[in-house]
Amino acid sequence: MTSVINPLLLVTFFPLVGVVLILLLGRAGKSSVRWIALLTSLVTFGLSLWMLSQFNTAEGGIQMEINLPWLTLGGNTIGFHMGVDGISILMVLLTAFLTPIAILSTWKAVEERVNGFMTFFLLLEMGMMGVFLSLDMVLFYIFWEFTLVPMYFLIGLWGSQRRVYAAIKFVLYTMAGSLLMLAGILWVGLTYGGFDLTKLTGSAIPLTAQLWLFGAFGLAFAIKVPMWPLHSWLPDAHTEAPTAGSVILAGVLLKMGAYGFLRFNLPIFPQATLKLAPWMAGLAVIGILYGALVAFRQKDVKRLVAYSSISHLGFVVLGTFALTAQSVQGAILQMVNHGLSTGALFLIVGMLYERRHTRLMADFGGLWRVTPLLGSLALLTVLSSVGLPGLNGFVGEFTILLGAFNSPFLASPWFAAVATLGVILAAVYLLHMFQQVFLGPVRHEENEKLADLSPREIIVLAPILLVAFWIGLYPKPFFELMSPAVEQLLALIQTVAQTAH
Amino acid sequence: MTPGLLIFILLGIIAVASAVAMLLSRNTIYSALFLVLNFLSIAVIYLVLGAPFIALSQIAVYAGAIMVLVLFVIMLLGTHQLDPHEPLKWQRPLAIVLAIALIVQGVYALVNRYGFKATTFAANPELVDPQSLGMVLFQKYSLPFEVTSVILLVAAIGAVVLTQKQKKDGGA
Amino acid sequence: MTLIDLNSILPVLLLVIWALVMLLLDVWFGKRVPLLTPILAAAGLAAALGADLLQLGHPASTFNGMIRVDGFSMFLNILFTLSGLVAIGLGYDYLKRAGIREGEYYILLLFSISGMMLMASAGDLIMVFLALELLSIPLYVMAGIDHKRIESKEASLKYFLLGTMASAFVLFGIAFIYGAAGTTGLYGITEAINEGSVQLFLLIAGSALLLAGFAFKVAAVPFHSWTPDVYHGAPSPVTAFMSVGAKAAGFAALIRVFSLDFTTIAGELMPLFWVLAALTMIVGNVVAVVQTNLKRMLAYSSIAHAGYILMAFVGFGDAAVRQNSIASALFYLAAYAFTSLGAWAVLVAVERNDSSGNDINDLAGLGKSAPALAAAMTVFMFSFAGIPLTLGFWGKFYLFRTAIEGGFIWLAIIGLLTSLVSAFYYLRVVVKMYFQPGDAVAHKGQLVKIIAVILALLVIGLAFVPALLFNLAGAGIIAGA
Amino acid sequence: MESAQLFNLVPWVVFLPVIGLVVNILLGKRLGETFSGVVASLAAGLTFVVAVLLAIALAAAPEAGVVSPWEWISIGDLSVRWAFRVDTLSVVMMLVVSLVGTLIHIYSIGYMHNDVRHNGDPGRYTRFFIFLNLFIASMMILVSADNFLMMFVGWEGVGLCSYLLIGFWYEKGTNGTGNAVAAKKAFITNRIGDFGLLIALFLIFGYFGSLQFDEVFRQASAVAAAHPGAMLLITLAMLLGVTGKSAQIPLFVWLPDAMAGPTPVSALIHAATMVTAGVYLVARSTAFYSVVPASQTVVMWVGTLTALLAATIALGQYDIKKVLAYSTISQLGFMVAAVGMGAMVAGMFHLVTHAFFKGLLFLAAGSVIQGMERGMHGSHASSEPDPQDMRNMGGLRKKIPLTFWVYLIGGLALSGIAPLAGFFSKDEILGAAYHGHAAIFILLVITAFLTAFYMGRQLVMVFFGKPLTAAAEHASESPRVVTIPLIILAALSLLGGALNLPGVHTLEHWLSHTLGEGEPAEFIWLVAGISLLLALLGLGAAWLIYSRRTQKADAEDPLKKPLGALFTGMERKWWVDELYQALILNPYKAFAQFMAEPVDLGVIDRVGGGLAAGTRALAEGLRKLENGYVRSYALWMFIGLLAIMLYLFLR
Amino acid sequence: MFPVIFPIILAVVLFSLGVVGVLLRKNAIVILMSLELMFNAANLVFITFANYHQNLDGQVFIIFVMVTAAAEVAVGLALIVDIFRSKKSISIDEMHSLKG
Repeated sequence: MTSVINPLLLVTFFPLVGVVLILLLGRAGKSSVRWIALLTSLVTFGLSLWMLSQFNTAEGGIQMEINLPWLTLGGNTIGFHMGVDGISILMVLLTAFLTPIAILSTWKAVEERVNGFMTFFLLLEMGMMGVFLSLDMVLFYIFWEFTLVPMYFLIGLWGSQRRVYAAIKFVLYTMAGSLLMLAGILWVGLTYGGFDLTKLTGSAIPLTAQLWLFGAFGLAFAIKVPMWPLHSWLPDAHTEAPTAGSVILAGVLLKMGAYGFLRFNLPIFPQATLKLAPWMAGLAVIGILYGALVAFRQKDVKRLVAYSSISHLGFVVLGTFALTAQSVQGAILQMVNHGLSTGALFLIVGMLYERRHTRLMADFGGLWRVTPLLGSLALLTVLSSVGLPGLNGFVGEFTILLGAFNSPFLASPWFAAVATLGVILAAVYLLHMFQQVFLGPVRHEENEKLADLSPREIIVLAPILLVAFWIGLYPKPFFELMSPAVEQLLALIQTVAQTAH
Repeated sequence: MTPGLLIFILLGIIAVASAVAMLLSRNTIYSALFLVLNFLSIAVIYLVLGAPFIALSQIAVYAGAIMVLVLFVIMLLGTHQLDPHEPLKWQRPLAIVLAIALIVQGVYALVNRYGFKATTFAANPELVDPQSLGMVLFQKYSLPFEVTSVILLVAAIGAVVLTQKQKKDGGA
Repeated sequence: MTLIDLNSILPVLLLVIWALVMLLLDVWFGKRVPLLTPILAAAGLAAALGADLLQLGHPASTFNGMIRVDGFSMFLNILFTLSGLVAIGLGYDYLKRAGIREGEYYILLLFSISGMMLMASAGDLIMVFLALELLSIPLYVMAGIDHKRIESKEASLKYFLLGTMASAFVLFGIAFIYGAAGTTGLYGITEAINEGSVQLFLLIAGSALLLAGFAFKVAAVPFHSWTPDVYHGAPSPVTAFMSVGAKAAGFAALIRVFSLDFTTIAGELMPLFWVLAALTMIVGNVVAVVQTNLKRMLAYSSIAHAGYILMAFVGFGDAAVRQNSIASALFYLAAYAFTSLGAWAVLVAVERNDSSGNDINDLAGLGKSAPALAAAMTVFMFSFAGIPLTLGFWGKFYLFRTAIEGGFIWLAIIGLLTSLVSAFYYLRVVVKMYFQPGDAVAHKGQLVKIIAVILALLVIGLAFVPALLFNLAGAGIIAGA
Repeated sequence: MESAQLFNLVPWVVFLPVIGLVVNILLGKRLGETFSGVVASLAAGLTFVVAVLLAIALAAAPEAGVVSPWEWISIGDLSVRWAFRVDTLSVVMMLVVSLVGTLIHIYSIGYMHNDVRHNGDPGRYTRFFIFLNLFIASMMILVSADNFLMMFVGWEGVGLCSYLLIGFWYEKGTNGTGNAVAAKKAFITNRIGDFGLLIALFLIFGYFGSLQFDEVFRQASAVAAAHPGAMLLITLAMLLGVTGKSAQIPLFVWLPDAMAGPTPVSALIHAATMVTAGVYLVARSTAFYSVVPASQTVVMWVGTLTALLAATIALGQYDIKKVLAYSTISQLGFMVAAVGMGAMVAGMFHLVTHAFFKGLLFLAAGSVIQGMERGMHGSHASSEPDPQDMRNMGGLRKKIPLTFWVYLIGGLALSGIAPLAGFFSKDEILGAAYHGHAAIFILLVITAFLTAFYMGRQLVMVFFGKPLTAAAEHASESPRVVTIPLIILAALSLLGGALNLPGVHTLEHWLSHTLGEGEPAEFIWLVAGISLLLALLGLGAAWLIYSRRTQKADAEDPLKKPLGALFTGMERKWWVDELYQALILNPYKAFAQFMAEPVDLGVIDRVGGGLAAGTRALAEGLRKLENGYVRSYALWMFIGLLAIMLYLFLR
Repeated sequence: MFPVIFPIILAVVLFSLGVVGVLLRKNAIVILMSLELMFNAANLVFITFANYHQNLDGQVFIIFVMVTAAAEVAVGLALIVDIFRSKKSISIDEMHSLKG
């Protein structure tokens, strides 16, 4: 199906239309630039829905594949190879869903160099789409690294006080991993049959090589996710990034790491995956508890949310490496969930910051009375993040833990049992946060007169919360989307596990 | 021991001694003159090794033209005694040790891995002949020859550019 | 000497004759017609480029094997002429501002390029040596062409003394190789090796000395010490040219000689290259981190880039890898050339008339005051750092690919980690330009700006169709290697 | 109507309150207090109607029915549906929840009208009813669930409502954050319990491959035979959940603090319904516990010890609601002990009667408190006395007679005075203990005595003697919307024992369809006699001691002197909170701090920075080599050359 | 008639001495002369091997070397003179302002 009107191509590159328009009409004023960006991202979202309508849920393999020859290098072809399957389609939808929301959230927050901001934002969207849709390792790497550039500028130009430090730290940490991944990509591509992912899956790579390669790829993804103890870029990047940047960073960029595990480590290095799964799960569990512990002691709301990401993504990694149907599907759903919940949390922190120009919890208190609507929506968001049943977070966490608890590959229920403690700790730090900000008496005079949510802000938060309820109450369509692909993946792992014994 | 070898050893000693002397002389003029002596002794070795034309060129070009130029510049700039203080602490011992190391390992390797089997030849009339040298130079090596001329030209231009006084008008 | 012979060195011939003509014209009219020499020089280079393009697809061996025209030489010649053109453009703006005599600059530039071209197509060690001198001597002079600044003289002196010493190494090495094979023809030596009539020890000794000499030219550690000082002291357009031309020429010699003549002893040489590449990548990138002067920073970065190219070349002994080694080195040289010339162009644009203003802090605020230049510089920095959608990414990609193909995974990992270090200082430039307030001003000279923007567009544009350059580099075959 | 069709109504027990809360969210603010209260009460009332209809249907055809409209989570072999279960057990719970809930809704219409004004934010009125409806919905999910996961949804949902309602006046309490902290404490303590429940769920799925009740219970004995350890783990992990929700040792500490919520909340959530969810869970899981005697013993002991411990603490409290709270814990201990002994019906029976009389007591206490508050406003006292402190009351019998009478009924029912509801249900538990659990029996009898004593103490302190403060002096009776539910509940407390009268065993038979046919508890005259005697003794002793107490508000408790340190222990709740603070909370905080500062910022964050600093240091070192001297550079070149040579020649 | 190795050893020694001169002497002119010494050492090797191989290529090479050496010297001296004019010194240690 190599026609030009391939939905994947459109979804990936439509943001460029907005970029071009902004560059052409850049001088037309801030609001027109904003509208161009918003409409572009909405159309992209529409396109992603079109893609969804074309998607055949019953099929586990790659769909809407497009494979154009790009170049040949020393005997290896590097193709412009894209495709979507049940795993990536959710990520694409998440990206397309969050981007317009994030753009809308900047209406008031970004006043300087709006056209630059929007340009980078749309470029970022393109890069993320490319990451999720690429099926050629080199193409994947290009998109992967490319996302660094707009994010670097978004943090560095529109961030808060320590933005430069955070921007550089973000880029260097991520590059540290991705450069090793490049070495891994080259090694795989040269030694084991080219850069085309679809042709690599299940190929027989000796175990030692698999372990090394798992390490090379895994490091890149682990930094991106981020897994303990490679996380220290995240609090700074999250804290210093502008709200929309944090939303996308938490909502989508971190998922690239988790997605990478599913797309590369599991299918290409199955033996190594089986061997290292307990170790990865162990690190994930440490991350869950560690993130929760550290989040509890933060004074800055945004930092707290950032550390909560470490904890939440720990669940995703645990689920991924538990390698059972429930845990992996739960992990994928949890990626979406985290994108929604943490994205919304960042939006709320951003709204607080816009009102008070501080993020220290000590500067707030009692806001629920002053801004009841904001308080209520914040509570819902917190609850979704805590994993309250009926909301999205629970479905993901429960399936992950259930799968991990009974995973034959982790061979011990202790991982999940200890990870379940994270459920308690999440309540500890998130309710602590909610209490510090929204409960108690109003202690600062400045807070007495804060405005409640504007209609625009409601429009920003409402879709996220609606989807949160949807997933919490009726996650079936989501599971149905990914189920064949995950089954296919796990069948592969299963075969490998059986031949190993 | 052949006479050739005898002469070679003698000249070799002179060459090394004059090189050492050049290095050690405080006075630049002496250094220059020791270098001339060194060049001359090497020229004689060329002769021994059956390259009379090159020996002559050596004397004329090197010992003659180049060294005169050097001496000329020395005269122009004056023979200042430079401060003998060595600002680089490890430079002197290191340089000497390393040079000795280079010599020792070079000689050791040469002796061990190259050995004494290969010997020089007596002068071959055909090879001594400047005419045949000229033939090679202008046939096989015509292009390099042309290139050297360009190099000389460039050097001349360069020397002029470097030494010419700064423009009074100081540029645009 | 036949017409084919002359045709084979037509670009060089054109340049030399053109330079001579210009020498005369400059003396007669130079003062009265200000644009004369640069335009003439550019025309000469354009003609040389045309001549070079004419040679495409016509490999030849001429002048009794002294000259070897092949894909390799043609690729490099294009690179040399392009960097020469850029150097003219930069010089045109800069020299007048800095009060440097212009005429000789262009003339020396043309001579140097002719030396580089000879280097690229040298078929005999004697040509290698003479080309080395022909390209170096004008550079020595050009480094010291700024009479007003003693730093320029210092750079010139340092470059001259150390360069001459390196030449002595090369010469001594050639002497040993001659002793080993009885000939200095690159292909003659190969034949002699194949016949087995070679003193292997002498060959090894010679290769060691040549390696040291060429390592100096490409600025590989520990033969790199001259680079920062010379790049710093020399006038910026000269440095721009030097950083690309001289390095490419050094690699031209290194690659051609080693891949033709020393493949039999590659086993012995491989660890040396390995260490050399590793050291170069590490030292270059690490020391660049603490540089605050942009010229010095770029100097160290150029050292580091030499290390990357060396890394790909470590596996030159393996016949299966060699072709990719050469092609990836060529490709990288091209990518590096565009990027480096562009970066230096930006530097020229912000440098003040007294040659100050190249501290990194002097870039602060450039993003506001000169958005086009700042954007271009950002592209160059990303390209240097090897971030995708720049040519630099494909360059590094190809190099690392070759290194891994050759089995040097750890070396590749060293390279990757050091390029992480490099990302730090490249990004710092971007930080300065955009993230920090300041009053950086760029000069009005439009030409430099245009050059920078064109190069930036090339760096990005070619990244989408890298196949164009890949194919060209892949065709850069050294006959017989 | 066919009973099967009536079963299809069961989702409405959840939908109706949800509709109520949605209506209130959308319109409540605009249409005013009465509208909000009526809508919410109507929603709750209709739920009760549905529950009654279900009960009627069940009475006709007692077989359990499942209404399973939607699939929820289905991955691999995990398949969970949104499925509502109608059986005798769940319908009992539904009836209790909706009945008591409806009454409390109605009560709240009046109570909250005053409360929001007393606390200075009338705008929060609607929110209260939204939360109450949400609670009913969650509780209904809990009791009507057909699988463990859906039950867990309700389980956590009621926890959330508890959180929201405890923290309803989130800007009040100690330091202004006391209520918010109490709410958080409740939620987190409950989460600790939920942790256990989650682990139990994982284990159940692991060993049974399903979470559906019938499916799981069917296999219980088989699995218990194959994996006895697993069953033990499952039941113990579940017990952790029970201790959290039903406030048993060791997780009971949140319930007294939960009294920070408005009084109707204390009545509904923290006395009548939510806290009994643990009992319901154990009853629901009879199949599990009956095959693991070891954990039955554990459950029994946990319940008994909790009952005793809480009763002793209740003895030393002065806050009217705190006494009731500890009493609740104690009574829950009775129920848990009962289900631990396998006397499921006794436990459920006590659950129902307790819902009536403890709901009544709390609501009446609310009426007392508001009476005091009105008294405070009326007297314009300079310093506001705590309207909940019993030491500030006294003599209210005359001021608020109706409240006094209903309070008396509740108190007597709780004390176990025949023939009130509490007597029968407590007696059944004691009777069960009497058979073969001697130690438990003795402890429970002591607890029963203590119960009567502290209730007597409370009645005397609050209603008898002379008013000790101006507030008590001016206290006035509550409006009718408040008192009518009190009267209804009082009637239920009076007559509730009829549900399972000895010999008739209505409830026993009813529940046997779900819990299995058991031996109906026989009525043991000896046990009944002892318990009644002790109850009377307790009340009498309290009267003797407290009616003669010095009539001063700040007087020492008369028990303080004779009991000494023992009483201080009761007064200070045996220092359990302090113990937890020292053993868990402070170490956790310190550990978190240790992780956040020295570890995260100090070590992990420094690794990157350290590498950068290392690189920088290396760079500074290397750049020193670039010293500007050309001879030095030459030396480096020479060293390089020599190194190359040495390697090539000497290798 | 003597072993080829002898003149080569001599060349190695002279080359090393040349290097030592560059490393030790501060006088720019002496350094220049030391460099010439190194070139000469190379020339000696060429002559020796030209003799050994009995061909003329080595001798031709020397002619080119001499010319380039002359060119180098010319440029070098010009540079030294130029620097002397501003620095009034021919000590190369004076020139170390560029470093780091």
